[in-house]
Amino acid sequence: MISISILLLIIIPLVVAFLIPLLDLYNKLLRRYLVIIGGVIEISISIYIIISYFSDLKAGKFFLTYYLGGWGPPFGINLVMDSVSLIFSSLISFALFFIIIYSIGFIGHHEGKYYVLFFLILGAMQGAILTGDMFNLYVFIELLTVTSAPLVAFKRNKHATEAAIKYMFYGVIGGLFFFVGVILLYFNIGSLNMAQLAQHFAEIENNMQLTIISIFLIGLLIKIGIFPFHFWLPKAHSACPSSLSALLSGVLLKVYLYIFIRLFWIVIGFEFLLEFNIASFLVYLALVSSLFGHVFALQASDIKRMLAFSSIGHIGMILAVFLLNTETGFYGGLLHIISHLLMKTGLFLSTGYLLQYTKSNHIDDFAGVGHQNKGIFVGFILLTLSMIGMPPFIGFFSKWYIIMAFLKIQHHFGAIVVVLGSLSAVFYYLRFIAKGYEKIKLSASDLKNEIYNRPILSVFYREKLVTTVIYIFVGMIILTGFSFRLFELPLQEGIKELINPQNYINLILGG
Amino acid sequence: MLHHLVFTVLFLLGLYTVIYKNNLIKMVIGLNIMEIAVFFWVIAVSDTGKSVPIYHLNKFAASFNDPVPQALTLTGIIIGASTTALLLTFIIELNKFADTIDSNKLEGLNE
Amino acid sequence: MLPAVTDNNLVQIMIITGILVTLLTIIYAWKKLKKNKIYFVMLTIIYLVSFIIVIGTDKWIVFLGGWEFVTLTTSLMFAWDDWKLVKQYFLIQFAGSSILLYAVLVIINNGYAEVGIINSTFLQNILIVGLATKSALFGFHFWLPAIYANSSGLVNAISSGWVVKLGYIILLKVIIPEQGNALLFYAGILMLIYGGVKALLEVKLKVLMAYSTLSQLGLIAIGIGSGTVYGYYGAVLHIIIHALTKTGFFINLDDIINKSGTQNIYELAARFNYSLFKIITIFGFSFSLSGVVFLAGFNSKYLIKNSLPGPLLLIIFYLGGLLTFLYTLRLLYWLFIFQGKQKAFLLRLNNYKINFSIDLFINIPILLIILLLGNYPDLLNYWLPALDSFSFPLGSGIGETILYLLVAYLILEKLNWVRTKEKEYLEIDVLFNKIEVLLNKIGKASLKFDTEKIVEHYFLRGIYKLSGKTHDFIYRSFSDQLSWIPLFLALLLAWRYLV
Amino acid sequence: MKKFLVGLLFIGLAFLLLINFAELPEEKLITFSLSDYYIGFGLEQTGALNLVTAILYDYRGFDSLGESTVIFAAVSGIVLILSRKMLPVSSHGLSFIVKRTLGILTPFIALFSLYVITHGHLTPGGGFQGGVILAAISIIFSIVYGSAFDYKRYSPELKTTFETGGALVFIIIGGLGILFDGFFLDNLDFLTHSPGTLISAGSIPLINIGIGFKVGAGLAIVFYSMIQKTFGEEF
Repeated sequence: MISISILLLIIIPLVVAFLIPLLDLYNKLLRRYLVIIGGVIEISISIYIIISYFSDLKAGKFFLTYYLGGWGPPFGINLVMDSVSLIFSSLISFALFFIIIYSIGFIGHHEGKYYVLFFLILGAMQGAILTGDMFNLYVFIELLTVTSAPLVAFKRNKHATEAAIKYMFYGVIGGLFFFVGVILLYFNIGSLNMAQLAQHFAEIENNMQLTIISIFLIGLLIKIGIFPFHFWLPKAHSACPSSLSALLSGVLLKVYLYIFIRLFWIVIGFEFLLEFNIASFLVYLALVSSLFGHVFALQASDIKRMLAFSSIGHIGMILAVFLLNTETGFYGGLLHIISHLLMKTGLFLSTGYLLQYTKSNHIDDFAGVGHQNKGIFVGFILLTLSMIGMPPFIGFFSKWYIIMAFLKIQHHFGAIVVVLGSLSAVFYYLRFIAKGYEKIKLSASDLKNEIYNRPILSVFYREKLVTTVIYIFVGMIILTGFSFRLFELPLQEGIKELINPQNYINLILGG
Repeated sequence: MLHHLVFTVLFLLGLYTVIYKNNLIKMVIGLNIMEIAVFFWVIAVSDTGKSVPIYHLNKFAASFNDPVPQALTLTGIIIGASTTALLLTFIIELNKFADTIDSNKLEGLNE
Repeated sequence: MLPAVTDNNLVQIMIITGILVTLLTIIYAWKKLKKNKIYFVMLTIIYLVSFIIVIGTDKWIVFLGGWEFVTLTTSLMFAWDDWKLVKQYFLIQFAGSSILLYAVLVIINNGYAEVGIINSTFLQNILIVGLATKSALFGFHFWLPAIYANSSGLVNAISSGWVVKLGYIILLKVIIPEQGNALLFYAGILMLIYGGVKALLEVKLKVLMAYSTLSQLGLIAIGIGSGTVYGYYGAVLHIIIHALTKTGFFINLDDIINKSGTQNIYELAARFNYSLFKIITIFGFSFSLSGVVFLAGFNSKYLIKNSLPGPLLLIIFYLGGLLTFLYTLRLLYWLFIFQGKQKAFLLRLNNYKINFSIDLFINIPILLIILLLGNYPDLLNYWLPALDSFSFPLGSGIGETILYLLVAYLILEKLNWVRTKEKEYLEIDVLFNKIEVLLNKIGKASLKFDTEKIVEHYFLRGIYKLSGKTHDFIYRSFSDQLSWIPLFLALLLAWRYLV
Repeated sequence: MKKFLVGLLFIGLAFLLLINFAELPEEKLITFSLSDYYIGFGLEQTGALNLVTAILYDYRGFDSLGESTVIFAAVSGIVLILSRKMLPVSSHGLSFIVKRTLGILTPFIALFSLYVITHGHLTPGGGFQGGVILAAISIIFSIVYGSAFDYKRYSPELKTTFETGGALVFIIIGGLGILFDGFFLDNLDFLTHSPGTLISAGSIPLINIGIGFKVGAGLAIVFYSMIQKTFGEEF
């Protein structure tokens, strides 16, 4: 079914980003209205898609496509939205809309450029998710790197700039490997369309298949931040303003996971990973990465760094559970992607707000934060409870299904890693919660020092707006926890697609 | 075979520079060498000894080299240029804060 | 063949008992707490709902979710005493939950999709290990005394009275009465003896009660694990009776401790001029706990005793019973009878202020229930239909009781009513201290363990530094980090030769 | 020791890369591949003589949109990081002779860049390439006349307008495609003359012009951001 709405998901953010500098020349205050309008349009398109194609989704034949330039699938670029993309795309619209609202009260300086890059990231994420063309995917991946790197350096101090440099080095190398992979696919098959590549991948000779898989693996593992390549991640995710950390850690990593899934389940086909015995190796790599993420988080004395390490832990877990290639695995993985997106975004946003009261991100400065703003701190605690997997929050249910998936195929190591992960999460979160509730007495000079040494981003205006956004995320984890079956329909459809990629090929090339 | 060899040597040279040189600018140069190795390789492999993929006004050539890798490389070059510019910007900025571009002296890069 | 308890009946009686016990604690909480009592009551109600869910559900995910909620609410209840306790209790219980989660998922994946009878000893054992921390099974009981020693009797009543029993209730549903479970059985015997000995030597009142709980839980475990319907019924009955007795016990003792300001039973000795009713109450509770005839505890103990197979086990059981008598008598002696060298006259002027509401709403009902159940055990016929067919031989019961009392008295007299020294550290600290010595490279100073700091200290010294070292090992210079890329690339490109 | 290991690793890696890449087949798997289609129908369907341009701006126009967005993003990022407002007056420029020569030369450079931009669909070249030449004018100006000269003449606002304007032109032309032919970035039907003439190939030259100005302005902004000097930090 050809639908222009999926194109608009990509174009609207780009247009907003292009308009902001022009509008800035005229009147800087109008910018915020434009930004909000852009977010509203984006989220309403997502809602429109869900509502108007709900019957299709129910019938199990949800499939939207768009031919750019009017050129049909194998020869032009086409955009595709199936159930998996629908989940990711609408989640991104949702999360980013609220991060935008949060940013309005949070970002103090250089707002114009911030929003430009922010909307470009939004467009690039939607593009990377919706595109059905391999090279186009590469362009969007690079766009993601180029847009997110300046935002990593947004605070413009030594720490942030170093983080950005590290981020860029890893990002560019990863992108380069991805480029080589795409070119190898093209030289072998002679096409760039994902469906056509998927159709013909089996015909390539064996050694070449392995080479292609290796090159793509390097590129994508760097981007996802799996153990031997995770070094850029904690630094980058902790150096930027919290709204950005929420975006990078909460949302962007999932986009790369999506790309991994799309590539290795639909384009390349998982049976090749099994054939070359790479799958089980990758499962263990991802699990070790997860374990390392949690272990590193234990020692982090910087709260944002701790959260970033915890992201490594969770992403490794999700990747491992996907690589099991079972139905329960997909279900648990997809559910945990949803839950981790909501939890991590919320956590970073609330942390960002709480850090306004402190001099630095260090744990010692975190003392007494819980008394400064009780409401937000309770939200923070609820989010961490979800993170460690307490009912009735959604974290419990996704953890349940992930362990279930591991145990169903008797993969005890994986299940133990997940359990240990959540156990160590209790340790490192409790450390900060206890610190936050510590009573501190400030002398007058301390207080003065405290106030004058606050970071530059200390913006207390629009407190209500920021608080509301955080509570929306808290509400979401509770709501989805009670009714995580709401996602049953798209999740089941998505699982069907991942198990049977032939369907995707037929829909694009045959329809 | 030769272009594979050249690609390998250039690519690894670049990778070596990125990893084992301490000067950040040199590391960026290494990155560029890697990129250029890839672009060179793409063009070299796609060159099958036929004509440039441009129709001349009067003579319509019978066979062309594959135009797609060329288009892709063009895109790749521009993206590479953008990333390089951005990296250099960061290094300028870092030099301002740390007064050095030696990655050994920048402890923050290690953590 | 005796008719077995149906699941439905079991669930009903357990929920009724649970609600009763919780209501008693709410009354006490309302009386005792000064600030934020409305929050405590709300928390208790959430706890109530969640344990009803735990007992009633037959879906594993709901069961586990409910249980985590029980954990969360009970740990928050500690906040009225100390935030640190919340942290410790939550950590231990969450670790227990994690093991339980794992065990439950293993069970589900072996085809038992619903909470119900599991027909495999191996899976039963996995579940038992999963429940171990939560139900304070032997070896996993270490948290019980340490936590109880520092918290108020209010939470202890909830925790000891009902929360630790949830695990056994689930085991009642899971284990087939005619088959039993050997692991549970022998763990129960260990708990019975160990808890009894420990309680006998303990000085702190609450820790004493904690070990007493442990030994009584051992009885329940023996009953469930024995594999006879007698034992099964005994366990059900004992859960009910022990829940009521322990709740009442803890509430009364907490009242005494609050008024005197000490937990040491030697210092508490004859501190107050108790009213007669108080004395009767506490004697009643103690005797019910040790299984004196005409009180409810006798019936359940009799049933459990009947379930034992061999003479050796019977002797051990008698020993356990004797230990119970020993520590209860010792407790009563130090609390009410001993007058020794203290300046008793002055101290005895302190009249114990009678707390009518406790007597009226808590003690009288519990005493009544104990007495009724002790003499007319068939009152529970509706739920436990087989109780009718058991006969409780009062004659031998009287004889046994007298024998027990005599022997216990003689032993205690000989031992000078067991005057032991108050331990500086609880055993959990000793355990951690030993680990600390083993890992002495991690910690520099030989710090003295303080119960309040166990978790923090151990976390900071051990895990924190260990993970810090891992971090530093992995995170080397930037170029070393980047070196992983060619290494990994080489690995993947050479994959075809490696695999 | 470490050096030896690293050397071993890289030699091994070279060997492995060579083995793996040497297996690249000569022929593509698909009999009628992407390139066959483009070579076969490219001229007919797009009207552009230069097939690379036809691919870049027509068949795979969305790639180019992404690509120009990458430049836009990089420029925004650089401006964000290096925004210091103060421009150093590097010098008063070079000698009179050089200035005069450049003054004479400039129109020709501009003309050349315009040629490259507008003839993208006929000869090698196009928006990106021409845009770089356009940016070169600005860069040479700042070297020869001193940086303040160019800064005064073409204000940053003007450059920003050009840059975002170019990107918007791309999207607007794409949007017009929806209006006229039903698909985003569809080749517009008007302005099509016989292939080989300047006014041919539908919207390709228009996009080229948009991108040319965008890239020129963007690179000029990048250059000026980088030569700015630090005068304390303001946030």
